Amino acid sequence: MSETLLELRHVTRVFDLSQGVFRRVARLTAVADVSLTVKRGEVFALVGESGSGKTTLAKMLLGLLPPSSGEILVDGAPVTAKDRVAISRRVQPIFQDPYSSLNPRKSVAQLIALPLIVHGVGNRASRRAKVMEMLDLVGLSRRHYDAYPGQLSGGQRQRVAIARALILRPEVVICDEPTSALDVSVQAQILNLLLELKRELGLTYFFISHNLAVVEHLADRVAVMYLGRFVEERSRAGLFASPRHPYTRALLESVLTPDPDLGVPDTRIGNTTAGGESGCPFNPRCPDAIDICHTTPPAVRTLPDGWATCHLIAEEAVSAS
Amino acid sequence: MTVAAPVDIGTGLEAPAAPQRRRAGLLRRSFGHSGLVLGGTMLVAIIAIALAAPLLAPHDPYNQDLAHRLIPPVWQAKGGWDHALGTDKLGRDYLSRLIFGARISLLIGTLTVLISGTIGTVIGVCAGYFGGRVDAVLSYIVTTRLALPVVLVALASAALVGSSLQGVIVVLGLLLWDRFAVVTRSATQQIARTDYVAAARAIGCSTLRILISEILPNILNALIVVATLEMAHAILLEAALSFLGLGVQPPLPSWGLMISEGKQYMFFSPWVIGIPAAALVALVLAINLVGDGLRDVTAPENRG
Amino acid sequence: MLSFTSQRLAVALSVALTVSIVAFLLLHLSGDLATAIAGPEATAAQIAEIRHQFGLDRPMTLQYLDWLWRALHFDFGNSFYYRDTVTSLVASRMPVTMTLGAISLMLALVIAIPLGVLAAVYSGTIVDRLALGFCVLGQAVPAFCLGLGLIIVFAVHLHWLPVSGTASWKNYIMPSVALGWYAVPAVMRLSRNGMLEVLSSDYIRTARAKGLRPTVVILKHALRNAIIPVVALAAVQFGFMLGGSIVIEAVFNMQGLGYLAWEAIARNDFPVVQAVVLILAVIYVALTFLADVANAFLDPRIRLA
Amino acid sequence: SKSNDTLVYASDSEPENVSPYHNNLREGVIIARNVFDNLIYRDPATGKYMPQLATHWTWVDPTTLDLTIRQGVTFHNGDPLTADDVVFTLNYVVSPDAKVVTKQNVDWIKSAEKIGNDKVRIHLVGPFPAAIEYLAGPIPIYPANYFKKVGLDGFSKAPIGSGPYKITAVIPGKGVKMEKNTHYWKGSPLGQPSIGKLDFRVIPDAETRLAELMTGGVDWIWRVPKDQATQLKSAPNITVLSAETMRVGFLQFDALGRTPGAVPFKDPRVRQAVSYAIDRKAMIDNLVGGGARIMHSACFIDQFGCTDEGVPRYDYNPAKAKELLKEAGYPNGFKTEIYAYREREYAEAVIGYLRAVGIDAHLNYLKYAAMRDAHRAGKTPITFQTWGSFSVADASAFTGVWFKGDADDSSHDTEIQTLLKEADTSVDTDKRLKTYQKALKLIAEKAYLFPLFSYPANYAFTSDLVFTAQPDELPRFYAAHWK
Amino acid sequence: MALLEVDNLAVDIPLSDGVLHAVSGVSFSLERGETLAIVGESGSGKSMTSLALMNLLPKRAVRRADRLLFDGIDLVTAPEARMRALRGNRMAMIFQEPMTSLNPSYTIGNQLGEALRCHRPVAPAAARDRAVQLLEKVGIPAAARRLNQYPHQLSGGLRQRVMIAMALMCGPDLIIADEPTTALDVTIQAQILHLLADLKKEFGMAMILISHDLGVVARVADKVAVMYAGRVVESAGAQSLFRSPRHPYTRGLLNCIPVPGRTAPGSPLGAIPGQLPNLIGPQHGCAFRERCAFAAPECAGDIPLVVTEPGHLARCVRIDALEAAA
Ligand SMILES: Nc1ncnc2c1ncn2[C@@H]1O[C@H](COP(=O)(O)OP(=O)(O)OP(=O)(O)O)[C@@H](O)[C@H]1O
Ligand SMILES: Nc1ncnc2c1ncn2[C@@H]1O[C@H](COP(=O)(O)OP(=O)(O)OP(=O)(O)O)[C@@H](O)[C@H]1O
Ligand SMILES: [Mg+2]
Ligand SMILES: [Mg+2]
Repeated sequence: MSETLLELRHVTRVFDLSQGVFRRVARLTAVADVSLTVKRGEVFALVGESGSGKTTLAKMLLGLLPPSSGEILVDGAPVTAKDRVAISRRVQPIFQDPYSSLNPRKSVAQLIALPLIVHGVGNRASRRAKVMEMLDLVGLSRRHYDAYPGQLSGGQRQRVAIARALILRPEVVICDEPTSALDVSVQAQILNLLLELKRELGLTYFFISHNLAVVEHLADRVAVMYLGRFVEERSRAGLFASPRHPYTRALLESVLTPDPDLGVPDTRIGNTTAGGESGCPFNPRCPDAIDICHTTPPAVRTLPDGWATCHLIAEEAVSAS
Repeated sequence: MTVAAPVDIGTGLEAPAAPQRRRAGLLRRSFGHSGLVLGGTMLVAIIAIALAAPLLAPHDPYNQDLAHRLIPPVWQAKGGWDHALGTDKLGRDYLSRLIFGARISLLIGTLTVLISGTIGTVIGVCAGYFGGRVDAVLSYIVTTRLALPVVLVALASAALVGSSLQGVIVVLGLLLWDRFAVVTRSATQQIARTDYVAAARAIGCSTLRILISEILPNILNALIVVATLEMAHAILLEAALSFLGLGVQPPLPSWGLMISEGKQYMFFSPWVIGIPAAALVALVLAINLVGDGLRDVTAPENRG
Repeated sequence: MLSFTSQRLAVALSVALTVSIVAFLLLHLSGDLATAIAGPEATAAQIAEIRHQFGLDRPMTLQYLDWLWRALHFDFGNSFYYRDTVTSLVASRMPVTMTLGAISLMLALVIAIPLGVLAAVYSGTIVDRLALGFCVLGQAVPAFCLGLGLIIVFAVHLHWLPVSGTASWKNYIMPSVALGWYAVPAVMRLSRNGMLEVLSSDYIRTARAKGLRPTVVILKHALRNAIIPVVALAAVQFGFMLGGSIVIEAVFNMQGLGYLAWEAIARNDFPVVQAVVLILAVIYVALTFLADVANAFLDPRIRLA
Repeated sequence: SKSNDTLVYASDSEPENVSPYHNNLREGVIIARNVFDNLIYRDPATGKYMPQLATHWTWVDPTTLDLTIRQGVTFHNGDPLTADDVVFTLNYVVSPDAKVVTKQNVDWIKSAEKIGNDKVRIHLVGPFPAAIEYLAGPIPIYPANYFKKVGLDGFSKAPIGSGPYKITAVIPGKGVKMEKNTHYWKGSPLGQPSIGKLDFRVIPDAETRLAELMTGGVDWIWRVPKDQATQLKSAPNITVLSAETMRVGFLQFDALGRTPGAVPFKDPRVRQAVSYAIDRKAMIDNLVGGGARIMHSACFIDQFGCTDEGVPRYDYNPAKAKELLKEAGYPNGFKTEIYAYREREYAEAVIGYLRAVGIDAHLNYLKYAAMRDAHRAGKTPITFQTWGSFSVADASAFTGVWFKGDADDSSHDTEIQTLLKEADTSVDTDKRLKTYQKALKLIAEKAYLFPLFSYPANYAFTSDLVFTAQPDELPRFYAAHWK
Repeated sequence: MALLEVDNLAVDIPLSDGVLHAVSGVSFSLERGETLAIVGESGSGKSMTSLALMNLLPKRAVRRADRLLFDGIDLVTAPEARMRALRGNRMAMIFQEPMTSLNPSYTIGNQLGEALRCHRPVAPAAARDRAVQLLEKVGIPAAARRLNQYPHQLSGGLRQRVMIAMALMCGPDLIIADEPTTALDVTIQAQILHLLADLKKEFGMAMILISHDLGVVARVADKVAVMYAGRVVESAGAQSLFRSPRHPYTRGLLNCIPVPGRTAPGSPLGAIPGQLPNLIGPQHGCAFRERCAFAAPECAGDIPLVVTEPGHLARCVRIDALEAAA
C-alpha cells in the first residue's frame, strides 16, 4: 500500500486579474511551485490560511483548472485539462458547502445518478439500483430518493454529495473543507462516514481543511500551505509533535481545545502579509525572523518524516531529530 | 460506534412533509399575492378571449358598413346592443375588432419575446458562463445594442423592411433582447461560481450539458419574469410604432393601431380611443402584475 | 482610478465606433444612394455622375472611413429632403430634445427616488404597496395615451397649458411629465430595491448598533450606497429618453431630434436618420461612461481599487 | 388672433424650400400666392384672365407670346420690378441648374427675351395653349438682382417678392412669418391685404392642430376630417367651411404588371372589376362628406377639356365585379397590395370593398415622397392617389402627369399618349376638347385609372375671421379680414 | 447589583406558516467585568438573544421578557430614544462579518468618529484622537494613516479590529460580541480573542461572547450558557460546565469534536444524530428528546431548570439516569 497514486511536480498556477479587455493585466500566483505525492490508501491533508491556494490546488487535481506550469500525474501518467472526463472516473470531489454544491433543481436520484449518465454506465434499472445502494452506503433513507436538496438538512446534503462522488468508485476523493460549513454535531457524522468509507472502499483522500484538530484526527500526512507554497510537509505524528516551521507552530498554537483552564494563546505572529516581496514569504509575520529571512528565500530542509522550508531549522537539528 | 445509523438520519420533523409543503407554499404565496392573482386573472381572461375570438366576436371584424359608422357604445344614448362597443369609422363592429385585436397584440408579445428571449439568453448565458474574453465581447455587443435607440431603430428598420405584422415582430424581436442578456448574464455568473457547476464539471459533464441541465433550469425563474415584462414592453412598443404609422397595417385590428386611428376622434368621441386604450392598459397592467408577482413570489428572501 | 477611467473610455469609444458602422450600414441598406440623391427624374447618366461625384463607386470600407472622418468633423452630408446640411438641421433640433430629456429626467428623479426610499423604509406597508401600484400603472399606460390625455385635460378643457410647440417653458410641462412618467417606475424600483438591500446589510445594523438616529442611518449610511446604481440608471434612462422622445415630440409637436428623425424616416431621408441614430448612441455612450466614472467617484471601492 | 392682428394658420407639412419653384407642396403654393405676384391673374370666381404684372399679352404665333410689364411695382426690398426681372425668372427656371421640382410647370417654355423697355417675349417649346393658365398659376416672378446676389440658398432663407405679404422669417421645422406689404401696388387684382401679420405654423398632427384651434393657439386650419368638421360646427367661436376642390382621388393600377401582386391588373377585366366593386356614393355620403362629387373621368370635371360625356361609368355593382373576376380567371380573388399616403380611412374603405369581392389587398401607408418613389419604381399594384393639378384649370395638368409616359404613368398606352399630345398642343379649342374626350373615354374603357371623387376641403377658423374658400384649394389670406 | 439581568426572555417571529419561537425562556445575569459565553449550534437563537438585548431585532420579530434590566434601566419599557442613547454608548456590539459590517462609502475615521460624536459633544479632532488611540490599542500600526482609508483597503483581521475599536469608542459597560471570529483564520482568531480578553480586563467591561466553537468558549468565558432550539439547556461556570456537563446535549457536543490527545486519531467521533427541531408552532417538552439517547416519556412534559450544584443549572429531567449511565 505504498504505491504513488497522485503526484504533483513543480505545479504553479497564475491568475490574470484583468477586469476588462484593455486593462493592464495583474498577476496573482495562487499556487507556486508545489510538488507532492499521495500514496494509495493514505489521507493526505492540506492545511493553510484562507486564500493560500488550497482550493486552487484541488481544482487542478480535479482537472478543472490547468496548471500554468508543472505536471500532474495520476498513477504515473501525466494528465492535462483535456482529460477531464478520464480523470473524473478516478478523482472525485466533495466540496465545502453542501448548500451550493447540489443543483437545487435536481432530485437526489438525479444528482447521484448523473455521473453514471454522463459516463454512459448501465441502463435505467441498473442505475436505479446503484443509486439505492449508494443511499444505503452513505446512510440516507430510500425515502430521499425523490427528494430535492431544499428538503434536506446540511448533513443529509453532504451525504448526497458524497454518494455522488463515490458512485463511479473513484480512487481518490478530493475533500475541500467538507465539513467547515456544518455544525460540529453534523461534522462528526460526516467525518465518521468518511473514515468508514475509506476503510470499506479503500479510498485515498486528499483532505483540505483549516481545522487542525480535524486534520490530526484524520490524516496520515499533512502539508502546510502559506501564500501558495508548501512550507512544511510531514507525517501527522511528526508534525503535531514537533512543528518546525514558525507558521505551522502558530497554527498549532491557535487550535483552541475546549479546556477552560487555558487562556487564549498569544501566537506572536503579525497580521499583515504586506512587505514580504523578497526573502521568505512568511517574514512579515514571523516572530523569529532574522536578517537572512528578508533577503533570501529559504531552501528545503529535509526532515526524517518530511521537509520544511525555514532558515531557522539548523542542519544539526535535522540530523538530531 | 459505527457510522451513524441510517434510520436516525432525517428523523427531523420536517423532511417527510416537505415536498408537498414546499410546492403548496409557492402556490399559497402566489394566491396570497393580490397583485399576482389580479394580474393572472386578467391575463388568463384576455388570453381566453383571444383564443376564442372567432366564437366570441359577434361580427366579422373586417366587415365594413359605411352607413353605420361611428355608432357609439351601448352605454351612450345612441348606442345599441347590436354593436355593444359601437362601430368604428368604417362601420366595423368595435367589439369584434377589439376581440380579434387581443390576438394580434398577444401574438406580437409572445413571438417577440420568443425571439428576443432566445437571442438574449444565449448571449447572456455564454457571457456569464465563459467569462473573460467571451464576456467582454458579448457585453460589448450588449452595450452597443443598448446604445442604439430602440424606437428610432425600430422605426427605421420598419421603414426599410416595410411595416407589417411579421416585420414588426422580427424587428422588435431583434431589438428587445438586451434585458434578457443582462439578467441571464448576471444570474449565470452567480450560478457558474457555485460548487454544483464545478461538481458537474468534475463529474465529466460536457459544457453543453452543464449549460442546459445545470444552468438553464436555475435561471428559468429570472427568465420568466423578464419575459413577462419584456412582453408588456413589446406590446407597448408595437402600439407606439402603430401610433407613429409604422406598426401593423390596417385592416388588421391591433390595439395600438386602433388607438392611433381613434386619435382622430379623441375630442368629440373619446370612446373610440378610450376603449382600445383601456384594453391595452389592462393587458399591459396584467402582464406587469404577473411579472412583478412572479418576481416577488420566487424571490429567495420569500422562500420558506 | 485612472486605469479604470481609460478602460471605460476605450470601451465607450469602441462601442461608439460600432454604432457608427451600424448607422453607416443603415444608410446604405436604404437603397441606392445615388438614385436617392439624384431625385426621381434623373437619368441613368446623371445617376452615374452623382455616384462618382459622391464617391459611391468606391469600396464600402473607404466610403465608411471617409464618412466617419467627416462625421468626426460634424459633417453628415446633406439632407435628401431639406436643402440643408444635416448638421445644421440636427443642431437646430438638438436643444429641444436635450431640454425635454433633462427636465423629464429631473422630474422623474425628484419623484422616483424619494418614493423609492419611502417604499423601502416602509416596505410591506400600504405606502410600499401604493408606490408599487403607481409604478405598475406607470408601466402600463403608453406614453402617447398619457400625452393625449394630458392635452385633453390640461389644454383643451382647463386651458392651463398650451397644446404644442416649444414657445415657452410652459410648453415643456406636459411633454416632460409624459416622458418622465416612463422613467419613474424603473428609477423607483431601483432605488427601492437598492435601499432595501442596503437597509438589510450588515453595516446598517452596525450603524444602528452605534445608536445613530434613524434619519442619519437612512440618509447618511443607506442612501449614499443605495443611490450608486441609480446614478448609472439615470444616465441610461436619459439616453433612453432621448431615443424615446420621438412619440412625445410627435404628440406635442415639438421640433426636436426625435421628431426630425421620425419625419426623415417617413421621407426616406436617411442621412438625417443616420446622423440622429449616431448622435443619440454617442450621447448614450458618453453618458454611461460619465455615469461609470461618477459611480467610481461615489464608490471608493472602485475609485481606490 | 384678432387681438394682435396676426393670423396664425397651421398645416401639416412644411415646404422643403420656400422658394416656390423648389417645392411641390400646397403650403408652398399658398406662401407663393401671398408673397409673389404672377404675370397674369385668373379670377377664381369667373375663370377670366386679368392683367397682373403683365398689363397686356398677345400670341404672336402658337409658340411665341409677347407681354407688356407693369411699371411702378416694387419688390419688398424697394427694388423696382422690371422686364429684366421677368426675363431673368423665366430663363432661370428653365435652366437645368435651377432644378425646378415640378418640371411640367415650366418645361413648355423655351426661353424669354426682353424686346423693349417693358416688353418681354416668351418662346415656347411647342404650341401650348394652356400657357396663360400656367402663367396665372405656378410661375411667380423673382427679383433678378437680389436673387443673383444671394443665390438659391440665401433666397430660400429670406425670399423677396412683390406680393401683398412679405416674409419676415423662415424657421425650418416650425414655419414662416409674414407681414403685410404696406407698399403693395394699388390696383392689383388681388386687392390690398388687410390682416397685419400672417404666421404659418407647421403642426403635422391633425389632432394637435385641432386642439390648438380650439384653445385659440391658431386661428385657421384646414383639411379637417369630415367627422371632426361636423362636430366642430357645434363648437363656439369656430366657423367651419366646406368647399369642393380641384383635388381628385383615384386608384391607379399597375397595368404593366411589374410585381407579382400586380399581374392580375394586366387584365382590363380585373381593373374594371375593381371599379365596379367600390361604392363611391356610399363613401361620399358617409366618409368624404359635403362638397364631394363622383368623378368619372381622369381629371377634375371643371377643368378645361375635362368631360365625362360618353365616358363609360362604373356604378357600384359587386355582382358584376365578381363575374368579371371569374371571367378573368380569378373566381376566388387574389392577393395584392395597395399603397396610400393620405386619408387612410378612404384606402381602408376601398380595401373593405375589395375584400367583399374576394380581393385581399394589404395596405402600405407611406409618406408621399416614399410612396411616389415606390410607385415610380413600379412596386405598387394599386396606388390610392390624389391630384390637385396645381390648381391649373386645364385637363392637361391632370392627364399630362398620369398618362403621357412620364414617371407616374403606369399604363404606357401609346394610343392615349398620342391623343394627349395632340390635345395638349393643339391651338384649336374644339379639337382639344374632342381629343381629350376621346382620350378620357379610352382611359375609362381600359380602366387604367379609376377616379373616385373630388375632394372637399374643410376649413375651420376662428369666427373673428372673414374667409372665403375657392375650389382651387388655395386659401387667399390677402383677401381675408377680421370681422 | 448585576449589570445585566435577563429574565424569561422570548423572541417570536410570526411567519406565514405560524409563529417561530426563536428564543424562549432565556434567563441569565451578568456582573461587571464578567464574560458570559453563549454556545449552541446554528439556529439555536444565539444571535436573536443578543439582538433582543440591543433592541435591534428584525422588524417583525416580537420581544417579550419578564425582566430586562441593564444597570437598573428597564429595557423592555425604555422608549426608542432611550435605547438609542444606550446603544453604542453603554452597550456596544461587534458582529460576525468583518467584511460587510463597515460602510464601504465612508472612511474608517469617519465611522469611528461618528460612534463617539453621536453620544458625546466632542470636537472632530478629539474624536479623531480617540480613534487613533483605540486603533493602536487594538494593534493596528500606523493608526493615523488608517483613518483615511476605506474598509475595502483593509484585510479581514484589520477590519475586525476596527469593529472592536468602534465598539470601544464610548467606553461601554457591556460588549456583545456575536461570533466575532467565525469568519477569520485560526491564527487571526487567536489574536482577536486575545485582544478581546486583554481589553476586557483593561476597561473592566462585561462581555457576552456568542460562538458555536466550544474551544473558543472554553478559553474566554467565565460563565457559559448552552442554547438549544431557542432555550438555555445548561448554564454554569466555565470550569464546571466543561468538567462535568450535565445536559445530554452538552455532552453530545463535547463528544463531537476531536480533541488532540483525548480522541484517538481515526477513531469514530461521538455524534448527535438527527437535527434541530422545527421551531415553528407551539413547543412542548424537551426540544432535544428526539435526538436524545436517554429520552423518556416524561421528556414530553414541562422541563424545569434543575440546579445540579451551586451556579450550575441544567434543563433536563433525566439527569439522574444520565449520571447513572456514566
Ligand atoms: N479564478 C480565479 N481568478 C483569480 N484569482 C483567483 C481565482 N481563484 C482563486 N484565486 C485567488 O487565488 C488565491 C488562492 O485561492 P484559493 O481559493 O485556492 O484559496 P484557499 O486556500 O482555498 O482559501 P479558502 O480557505 O478561503 O477556501 C486567492 O488569493 C484567490 O483570490
Ligand atoms: N429575520 C428572520 N426571520 C425569520 N426567522 C429568523 C430570522 N432571523 C433568524 N430567524 C430564525 O430564528 C432562529 C434563531 O436564529 P439565530 O440567528 O438567533 O440563530 P444563531 O444561533 O445565531 O445561529 P447562527 O450560529 O447560524 O448565527 C433560527 O431558527 C432562524 O431561522
Ligand atoms: Mg478554498
Ligand atoms: Mg448568529
